[in-house]
Amino acid sequence: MKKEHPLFLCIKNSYLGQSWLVILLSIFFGFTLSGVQAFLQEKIDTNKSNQSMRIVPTLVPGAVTGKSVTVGDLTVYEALNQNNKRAGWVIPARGQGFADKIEILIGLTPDASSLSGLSVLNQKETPGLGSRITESSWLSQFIGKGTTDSLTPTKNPVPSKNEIRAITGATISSFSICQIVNENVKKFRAELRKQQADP
Amino acid sequence: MSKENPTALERFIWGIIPENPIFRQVLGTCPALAVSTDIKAALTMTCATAFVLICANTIISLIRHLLKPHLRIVVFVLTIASFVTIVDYLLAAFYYSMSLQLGPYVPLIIVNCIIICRCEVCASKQSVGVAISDAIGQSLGFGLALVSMASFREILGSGTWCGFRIMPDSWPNWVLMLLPPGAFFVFGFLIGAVNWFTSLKKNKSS
Amino acid sequence: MDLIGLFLLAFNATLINNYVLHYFVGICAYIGVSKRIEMAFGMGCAVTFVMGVAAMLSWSAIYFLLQPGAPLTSFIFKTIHPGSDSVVNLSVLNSIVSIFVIASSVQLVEMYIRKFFPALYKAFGVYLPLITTNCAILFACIEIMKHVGKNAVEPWGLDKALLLAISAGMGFTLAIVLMAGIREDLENADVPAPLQGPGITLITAGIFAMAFMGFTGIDRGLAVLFGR
Amino acid sequence: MLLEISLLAGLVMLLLALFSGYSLGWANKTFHVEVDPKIAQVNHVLPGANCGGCGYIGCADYASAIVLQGVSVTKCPVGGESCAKKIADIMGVEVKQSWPYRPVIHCAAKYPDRLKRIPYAGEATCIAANLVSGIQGCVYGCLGYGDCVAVCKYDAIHIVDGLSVVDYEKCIGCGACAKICPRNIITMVPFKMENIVAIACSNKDFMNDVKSVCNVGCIGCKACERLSPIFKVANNLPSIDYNQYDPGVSYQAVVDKCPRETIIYVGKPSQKDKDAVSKEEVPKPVEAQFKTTVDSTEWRG
Repeated sequence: MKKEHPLFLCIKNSYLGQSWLVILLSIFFGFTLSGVQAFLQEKIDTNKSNQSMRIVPTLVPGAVTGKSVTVGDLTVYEALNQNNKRAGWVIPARGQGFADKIEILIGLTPDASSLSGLSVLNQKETPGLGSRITESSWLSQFIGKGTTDSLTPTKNPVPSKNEIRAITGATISSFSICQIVNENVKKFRAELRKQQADP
Repeated sequence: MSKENPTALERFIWGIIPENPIFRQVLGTCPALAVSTDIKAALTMTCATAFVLICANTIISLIRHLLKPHLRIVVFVLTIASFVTIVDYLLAAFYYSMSLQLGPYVPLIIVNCIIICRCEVCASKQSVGVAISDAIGQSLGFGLALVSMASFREILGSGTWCGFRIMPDSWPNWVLMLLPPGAFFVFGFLIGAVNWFTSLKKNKSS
Repeated sequence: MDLIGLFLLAFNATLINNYVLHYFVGICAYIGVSKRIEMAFGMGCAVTFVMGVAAMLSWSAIYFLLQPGAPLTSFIFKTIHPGSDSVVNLSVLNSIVSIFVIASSVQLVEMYIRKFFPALYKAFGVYLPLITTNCAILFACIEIMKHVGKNAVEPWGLDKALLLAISAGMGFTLAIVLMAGIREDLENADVPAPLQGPGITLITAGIFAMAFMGFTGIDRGLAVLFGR
Repeated sequence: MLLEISLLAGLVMLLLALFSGYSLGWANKTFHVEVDPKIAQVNHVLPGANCGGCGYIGCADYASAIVLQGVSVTKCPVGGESCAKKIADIMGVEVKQSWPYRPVIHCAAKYPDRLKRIPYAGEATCIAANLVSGIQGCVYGCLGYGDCVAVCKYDAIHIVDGLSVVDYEKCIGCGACAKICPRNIITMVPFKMENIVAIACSNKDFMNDVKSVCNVGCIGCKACERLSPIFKVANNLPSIDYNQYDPGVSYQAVVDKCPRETIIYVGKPSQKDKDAVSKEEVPKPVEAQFKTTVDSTEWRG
């Protein structure tokens, strides 16, 4: 074997020399992955954002598109009807459910006096019981409820003005949904009042 | 394996039933239990694993002469991880709702024992052709096992199969099947059934 | 450092969302190793230790290098490209870096134990490389990955990441030791032939999972109890 | 923009690879444990079935035992002659004459010989019956529930009238029965001849204690020890040192002297025995009466 340059020898059988394949591979994969990321990243971001953007118009009657706007320190969506006038608000909200976090979108009338729609983005409640909170039949109860006083789940089938019929076997899930709605609506109304007081 | 080094076709056949990675070798059980709540999720996971397994096997068998024994595992892990990230991004870009549902189990393919096992047993020793056929056989076996488990759990749990209503409406959904205990029970009984079936065949043949 | 939050997190990872019985990760080791209690306990401690090391390393790697706008990478980016304000996002390398860290830390731990604790190494040496392919560790790193960085939902500090890893490891050890105890008695029981080995273990694990499902909802009660 | 990002990604990966490569290399150096290369060679030669026939956990364990503790190279039943020879070449040691290892049952008491038996209605396996104290008078002897029969893959051991009997024609000496027996009364013994002498009892009590529990148990009278040096009596039970067993000498004298006839010949039946038995008609095969715990007479339900 021809006499190799000592520096090259000391690198070759030093620690790094043995793992030249690992170094080469990791650089090569670093490049390919950043290429993949550059190629696919904005597609994923659009997927993420328009997932909730698609639902926003459905929560407010007469709304066609949604626009993300900040009220006070909350980033909310403003639902606009055909001629771009405000048809209502849609607030993203998160809270602790029975098994894990629950993410919901709350639709409100323009003056935030009553609820106009509710939809659950993602949840990990017990399938078959807690997961029935995503059914529109249960969520439609919230439409039209006032936002001045807080909503409470009840057992009796005929709920009164600000009561919601809880799902049998999933009282904690229904209770947590009501709790999330109450907290976030109260926070949003305070922000809205502050913004309207000094536009 | 019983013989010294089986040919490509034998490895392909063995991958599906006789050496089925999940039921016979009990490897790669983590995703099998977690993702088999419904058929669509099972199929997506199978395609993802198949893609990763085939690409990783080809790359490893291409560079098998350069491998050093003590750094072998790190090289396997690197190639598998990069292919899994590619699959993860592809899934998030083109099938976003499924990517949400599978959640953390797509990156978990990296530590799926099947892939590392196939790389070590087959790809780092055989030529490319044998490695690819072995990979396809194993992923078909993986898919078969996953779909069989998912169909059990979905039919019993939510009365539908791949979305189509199978059970009559009067069927009370057996919610346990969708929950973790159901996964364990279905998997345990299926392994029992496969063992019983193979021992039956062995008695008949011997 | 709200201790209650940390305690709830630990309680949650150990009992309620137990890694083996709720998230199904680490089943390969769970079926393979749980023959005898000492072996299972040894394996559990090894997994917990490696999980702790891996969680710390991967948290710092992600926090300083890979999260969008990470301090170190944006510093390098600024030096190369002064004046550009674009956010540097390398989160694509999350998985690779985590598994790289896990593989090398398992290799280091194996060499360390082989050198200084030969008896321990002889007891479960064969299972140490198996830990690299143990899904529980990478699952913990993925869980941490989700909670690191500024735009993460509720960013975790190093303390929470380490606590999650350790408590998940303890949950794993608890599950595997319980199963080992049962399996030692199963030898005396008359298990039908096809169910021997993995079959009966999985069915017992199913019953365990049902028992552990009883814990769901306790952390809500505890949170209310502590006035959260 | 793409170029910078991929450059940065490559840089980060390079940084990581360098760091872990360096630390692994350094750890490899400092934590290096010198392993005898011979172990790998011997392990390579062994069949690798990890059957445990050599008495070690697996082939790797047996290989390190050979190299480190100098254990005899002929213990591998599956590898047999060729494998022992190859290991000897590696170790540079000459191969001692190796004999096949076969199991010997250290009990000769059938159901009628065992006294103080209680009706046992529990789990019909030896390992479970062994947990029940006082199931039969003798606490050392064979229980007769056939765990060894279940574990034997070569159908070479059967329960005859409550006592397990080895069929030396079919037995290959894998040692599974010796491992499974909960009372450890089956030991693997090197057979220097077709059939050799063996002690058919494992009762460690003395005189009347043995007689009160068994008709054929060894009472520890030490007659055999006086007659031949290979018998050694330890706490009332003789044991044979098979390495000194001399195939040339006939131990018929010891067999006749033993008052309880517990020293018997074991091994393949010689032609003389086969002729003696050939005239007897073969007993008709016994169908399994299903051992129900409830019999028709006294219904406890």
